[in-house]
Amino acid sequence: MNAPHPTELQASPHSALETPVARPAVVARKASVIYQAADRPVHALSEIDFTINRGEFVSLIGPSGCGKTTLLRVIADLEPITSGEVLVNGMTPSDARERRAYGYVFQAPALFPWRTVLANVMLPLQLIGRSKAECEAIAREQLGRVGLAGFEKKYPWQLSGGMQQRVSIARALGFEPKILMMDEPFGALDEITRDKLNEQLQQLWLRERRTVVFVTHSIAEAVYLSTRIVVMSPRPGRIVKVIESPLPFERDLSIRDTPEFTRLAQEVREALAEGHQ
Amino acid sequence: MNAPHPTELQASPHSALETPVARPAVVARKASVIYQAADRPVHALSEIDFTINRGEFVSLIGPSGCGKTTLLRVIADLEPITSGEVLVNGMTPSDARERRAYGYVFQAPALFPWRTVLANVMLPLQLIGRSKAECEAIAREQLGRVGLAGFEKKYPWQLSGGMQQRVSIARALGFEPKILMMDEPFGALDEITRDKLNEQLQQLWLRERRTVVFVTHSIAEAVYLSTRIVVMSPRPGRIVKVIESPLPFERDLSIRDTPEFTRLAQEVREALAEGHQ
Amino acid sequence: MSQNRFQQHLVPVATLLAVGLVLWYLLAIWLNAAGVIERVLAPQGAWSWQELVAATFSMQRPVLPVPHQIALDLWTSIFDAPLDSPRNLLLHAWVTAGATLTGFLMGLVLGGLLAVCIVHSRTLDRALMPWIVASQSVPVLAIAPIVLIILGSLGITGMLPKATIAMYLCFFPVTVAMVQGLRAPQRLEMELIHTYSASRIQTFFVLRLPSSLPFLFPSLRVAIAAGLAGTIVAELPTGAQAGLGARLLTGSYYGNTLQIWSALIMAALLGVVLTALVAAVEYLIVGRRRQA
Amino acid sequence: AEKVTLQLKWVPQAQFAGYYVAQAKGYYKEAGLDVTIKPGGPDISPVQVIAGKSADVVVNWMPDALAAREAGVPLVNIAQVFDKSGLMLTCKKASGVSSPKDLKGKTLGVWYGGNEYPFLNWMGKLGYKPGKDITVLKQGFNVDPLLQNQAACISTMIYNEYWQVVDAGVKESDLLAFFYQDQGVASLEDGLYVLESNLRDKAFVAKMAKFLKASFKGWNDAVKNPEEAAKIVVAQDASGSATVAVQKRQMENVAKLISNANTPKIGYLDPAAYERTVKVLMSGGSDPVIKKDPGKAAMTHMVWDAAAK
Amino acid sequence: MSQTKLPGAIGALLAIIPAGLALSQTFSLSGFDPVIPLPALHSPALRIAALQIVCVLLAAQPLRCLLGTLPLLLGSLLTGALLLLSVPSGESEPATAFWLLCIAQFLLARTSVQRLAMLDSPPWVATLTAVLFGLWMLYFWQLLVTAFAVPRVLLPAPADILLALFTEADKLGGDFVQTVLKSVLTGYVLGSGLGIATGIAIERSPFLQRGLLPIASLTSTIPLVGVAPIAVMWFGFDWPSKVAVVVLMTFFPAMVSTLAGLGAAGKLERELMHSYAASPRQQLLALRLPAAMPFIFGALKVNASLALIGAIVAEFFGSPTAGLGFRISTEAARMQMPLVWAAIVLSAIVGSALYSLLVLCERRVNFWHPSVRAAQS
Ligand SMILES: Nc1ncnc2c1ncn2[C@@H]1O[C@H](COP(=O)(O)OP(=O)(O)OP(=O)(O)O)[C@@H](O)[C@H]1O
Ligand SMILES: Nc1ncnc2c1ncn2[C@@H]1O[C@H](COP(=O)(O)OP(=O)(O)OP(=O)(O)O)[C@@H](O)[C@H]1O
Ligand SMILES: Cc1ncc(C[n+]2csc(CCO)c2C)c(N)n1
Ligand SMILES: [Mg+2]
Ligand SMILES: [Mg+2]
Repeated sequence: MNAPHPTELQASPHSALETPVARPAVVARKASVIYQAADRPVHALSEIDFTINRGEFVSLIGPSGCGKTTLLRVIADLEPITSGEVLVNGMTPSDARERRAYGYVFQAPALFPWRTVLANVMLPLQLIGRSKAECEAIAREQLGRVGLAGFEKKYPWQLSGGMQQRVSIARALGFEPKILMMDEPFGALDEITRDKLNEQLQQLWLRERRTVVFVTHSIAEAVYLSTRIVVMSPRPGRIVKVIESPLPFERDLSIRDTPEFTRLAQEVREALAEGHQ
Repeated sequence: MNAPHPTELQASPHSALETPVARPAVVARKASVIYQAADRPVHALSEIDFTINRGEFVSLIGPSGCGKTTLLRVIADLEPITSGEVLVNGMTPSDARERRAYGYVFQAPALFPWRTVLANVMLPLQLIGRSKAECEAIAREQLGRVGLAGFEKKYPWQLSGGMQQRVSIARALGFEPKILMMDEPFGALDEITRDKLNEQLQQLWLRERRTVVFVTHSIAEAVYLSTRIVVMSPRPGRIVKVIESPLPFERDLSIRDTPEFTRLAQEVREALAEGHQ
Repeated sequence: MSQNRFQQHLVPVATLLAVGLVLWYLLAIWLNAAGVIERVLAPQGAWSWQELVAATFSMQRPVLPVPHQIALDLWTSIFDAPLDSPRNLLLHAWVTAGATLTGFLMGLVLGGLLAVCIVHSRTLDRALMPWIVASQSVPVLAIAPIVLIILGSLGITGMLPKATIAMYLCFFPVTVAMVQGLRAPQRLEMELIHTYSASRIQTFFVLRLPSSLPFLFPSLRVAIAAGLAGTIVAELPTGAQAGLGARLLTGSYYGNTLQIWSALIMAALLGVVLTALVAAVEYLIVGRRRQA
Repeated sequence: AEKVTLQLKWVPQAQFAGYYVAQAKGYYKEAGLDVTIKPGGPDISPVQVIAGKSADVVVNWMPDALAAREAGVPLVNIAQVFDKSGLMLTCKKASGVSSPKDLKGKTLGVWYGGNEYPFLNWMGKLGYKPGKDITVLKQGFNVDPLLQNQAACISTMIYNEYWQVVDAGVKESDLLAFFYQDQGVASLEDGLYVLESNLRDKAFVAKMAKFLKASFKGWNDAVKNPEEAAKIVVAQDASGSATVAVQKRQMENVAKLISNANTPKIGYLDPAAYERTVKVLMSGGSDPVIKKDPGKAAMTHMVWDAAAK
Repeated sequence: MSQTKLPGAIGALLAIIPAGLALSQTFSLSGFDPVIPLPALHSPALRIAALQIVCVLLAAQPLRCLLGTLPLLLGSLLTGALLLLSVPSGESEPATAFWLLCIAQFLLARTSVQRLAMLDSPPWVATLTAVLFGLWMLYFWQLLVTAFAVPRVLLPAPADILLALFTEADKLGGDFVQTVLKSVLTGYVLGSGLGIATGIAIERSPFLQRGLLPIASLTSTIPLVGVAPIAVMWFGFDWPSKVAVVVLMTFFPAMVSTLAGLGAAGKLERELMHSYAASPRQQLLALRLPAAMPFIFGALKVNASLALIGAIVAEFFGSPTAGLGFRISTEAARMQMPLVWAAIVLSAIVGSALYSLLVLCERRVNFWHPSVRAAQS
């Protein structure tokens, strides 16, 4: 299924994708979620089947209300499934959570205003009982990676929205999660900041090769970042199409002007329109 | 400067653009705005010179903090200029405001939750003392135009974000402003809704030919909507380039796939990048 | 949904109340025992445990009356006397409620006016606001007698002095909430109205007032409860005139513990009724447009 | 009708029966008066009320009235209905008090608000300093401190609180009461006082004379018929807490304090008693209630004489 | 959007009318003749009126800084002081000139406060404005009480109260110890502490919460001061009964606010902690408690005044011979009104001080909260 890629090294986690038996990070089988709303039940997810392999960058895209967030929440054990099965690293989501498998980045930064930027990034590490010095070292490093060295002592409300979102990403990364879950992390930012963060996220993924599950509304963002794009449609939430990205792993923003990119984007747009009927 | 356009009728307000003496709606001469921030003054706008003619659709685009909002606010008399001169229809912005020259659409819909949709649209008309029946007739008409007939009795929070924004546009239009000011009106919406609203706005403008000053972060949006695109750059805020659109006035979304469109977008992107240095 | 919530709360509340009742009876035995032994049982000679318990439950002048005694007293003081007799507790509740509501309305007007002035005048905001906060540190409840006398010397008597005290306690939450509420409109909304070139008065009625309502109503509930406490305390020094405060006082004066307790329970009920009244008004005014 | 406002010292009870009887039986109306009787309460000071011009005449105790004179409110006694003192200190024998000497080291309940002067005087005479030799508590308006054994002794009136203690189940044989009268520190209680400046007004004096005459008639009736008086008083109690049985007993005890009832002398302030009270009040040791002898300025027989005619 | 007019200028100019009238009045009284009326210059009213007019002229100055406002401030205070000294004492009716001067003085006072309120910086000027406003209030209280010869047993003048504060300092000191230190503080700390602790304790028990919350919110509508007579009966006349009332009054607000605060942590934040598999204890310490602090401080502030009220009212029903409530009620009956008001002032000061202390603490603890940040900038 996965086309081997020239820039790929055998040793990298991504190599898993090339072996015949891919190591799945997330497996969903006939997973359904039905919300019991006041008047009638809402089929948020309907018999979803899919697999995310380790080291993949998977984007979920679809119109509002199609169940992207729900799917992410199910994987991260924030929402129970009504029927079917979801396995994360071979465990139930709940077990995976207990083993600190997840780093979750929400649309809003969700930083604690009473903690400095540094203390915010240290928080998950402190929770798992790492020593203070260790926490601090990791936090500083992660802040450096997202370009926020020097802002450690500031409070979240002293930063711009884009910077806050980067802190939230640093916090998720510092936790060294097996799976990074991102729910429209850049939705609230302006296009230019967003472009920058996209670029940084892409590089980060390239460096660390974590499994990333990414929710977005933006076709360009999905195409630019992902190795695989899952297009969803609403009522009931289901997967319309799964598109493998033929783009090289190493990308910069200029890739958006290539015909390959445009073709991929067009494919996604068509799949979206299809699901929209 | 203005290339005459084949689809253009002589009688339309837009014809003004073609006459040798264009009728300016907004004229700025060496307009500067300096904010006295806590530590040091911020040059939000630096000696801006430009003219907007009646019936034009002008987009302001530029990176965050370049002064787009400030410029809009200056025109709408929400912010005093530090030096220079701004004239609206030959008057000071303050006088123009008193004569109800402006319809302002903010990024957030800014609807009053205690008023129904209809009452929200009626609000500005009531303030200028129009009779109730008149207000209601106008409001209903405007709601129809933005495709919200039948939603009059609803409250804002019963509508989706896109619908709310359309109410806010209807409210601005019902006021029959000489100039419609829009500050990232679709910034908070998802891409699909945004596309739809872009289309509707374009048709609306085509029908009514009001002067529109439009702020956006999105290159595609700016190119799709405008007759002229003003690219700005920050620190201090100034105009980098003014780009005339060669696109026909009648457009639909498919125009975005034309090479003309792509070229124009590329031109804007380059101007932006240039200013960004 | 609300039906559901009601049921969710019913069981725990009932359980806790039941536990409370049992504890109450036990406490009554414990607290009343000494007095019962000294004044009721000992003079008669030997007594048994059952007699002790029975006596503590039916004491003339108990330290803690048991619930059924209070219930009985409430019943008789409501139903055994005509409504217009001073022996009827409902009459006293009515008198207190009247003064509370008058004071509440006065406080509402005063608080609202102050808030409007403060929001529109920088001078008052800076000069008056700190004193309004400080005013609440004056224990009006303790100076109620002085207020009564000063007002009396100005010819204001009857219900109004009590209502004045209630007003003093009511206006503060209203002012604070209204100031907050009248300033609640976001900059965006103010600017929107500005582009319509609306006058100050238009801005007030179209924007400020409606957006202050969600702040106002919770404060009204606080205010009316405070006003009730104020009225009751203002009724204490005047002694034996009508009102629940007077019942508390004369109950204490004549050593009628039961009367104190029934007056307290009645005051509690009145507090609930008055707050419910405010809630009802709130529902009428803003209820249907409240966000789901 | 001429308007008169009377401010009582305490809540409506048989202690003030005379006025209520005169009101109820129309004696005031007959005299051409329209009398308003304002009930008092624990924190209503008659002196303040009359100083605030909200009353024409007040019922007050003489120590309080004389102290008010010194504080700048010139009250004058125009009649003295109670010629004996009903104030006493009631102790539980169990607390180990058998004579005034035993009070040392004990906790004693005292009424404040102008009623503490006789007590302080007595302690001064015994040489006990409040706070050092004895613990004083500001007694509320009930007898709980004694019942709950929070105080060894409390202040009681012979016509009221004493019986509340008894009603609560404490046997009279377990109680010991010290009468202020017997301790030589008695002062004149419920008298009628007006502002000195008003007495210069002939019309006011005439009005007060009518008021006294009608009130005395009421008092005479009340003493003769306690049951009827009790009923009238109970009817006037807006709080609905007074009972006929209690008020009747109170009236019977009050009657004992009015030796001149049903004689022409009723309400006459005996100058000797007045001087005795003044002397007692001035002899408070380091902290006397009044420092200056008011002489005869604080009393007058002018109104009483006019009423007697 | 900003107006740039000089506040109070019109008021100040109006002041010239009464001041001028007063001036002409004193002239005519002293027999105006074409030669300079020398004796008139010695009339205090004349001097005050003249000074007031000078102040009006100072007020017309458009200087928008503290230094520019200072002359007006000092000038109006000076005329105020002179006016106070010239109040006709005792029996004689104040003259028309006096009332005119009072009106002029009022207008000047108003302008001085407005002028001070207009200044932007430094921050303590805001406090100064409030202080000046308070001073003028006291000033007119004093002026009117003296001019109308209000009996002291009804309403004493501020000067008498101030005097009583000093001369009776030891009595008031004892009252302070009795009421504030013994009753209020103990009860406040106990009641609020227990309330917060209970809130935290039952936070994890939905059953107890669902049972207690309706009951607790019910108690907020109950006039709890009513239990004072019972408390005195149960716990005696000394401070324990006051503590009991205070505990009862402060407990429920503290508990309800704590619970509300603990539940106020955002859904997002809670889910974040959940995704970290944080233990309940960790959730409490790292998220819920900090998020609850603004609510807890809200309750602490409300409780501060409730505690004072509770303790003082409970002293109505029996107390030792000290305490602010005792002082207020007994001295009122003794016609020592200056002392009564001194006690009231003392309790108001205590209340305000407690409140300010809490605000200061809140600023440090909740430095991150938008309301605190808004207040500081
Ligand atoms: N707690 C809930 N109760 C009832 N219905 C819900 C709940 N949460 C979500 N839904 C419904 O489930 C469907 C899927 O919601 P979800 O939030 O997953 O969509 P989404 O794809 O993330 O949308 P968006 O792009 O707007 O974030 C929607 O129709 C929504 O209304
Ligand atoms: N009230 C203010 N005080 C001080 N500085 C301000 C103020 N408002 C804006 N600025 C500064 O002025 C500059 C221009 O701001 P402006 O809001 O006009 O930018 P913008 O182009 O609208 O940005 P965005 O795309 O983020 O909305 C920015 O640097 C901003 O920080
Ligand atoms: C707080 C309080 N102060 C004074 C008295 C004394 N007092 C004034 S009139 C009167 C007659 C009542 O029987 C009594 C005893 C009291 N009882 N309670
Ligand atoms: Mg979502
Ligand atoms: Mg902007």
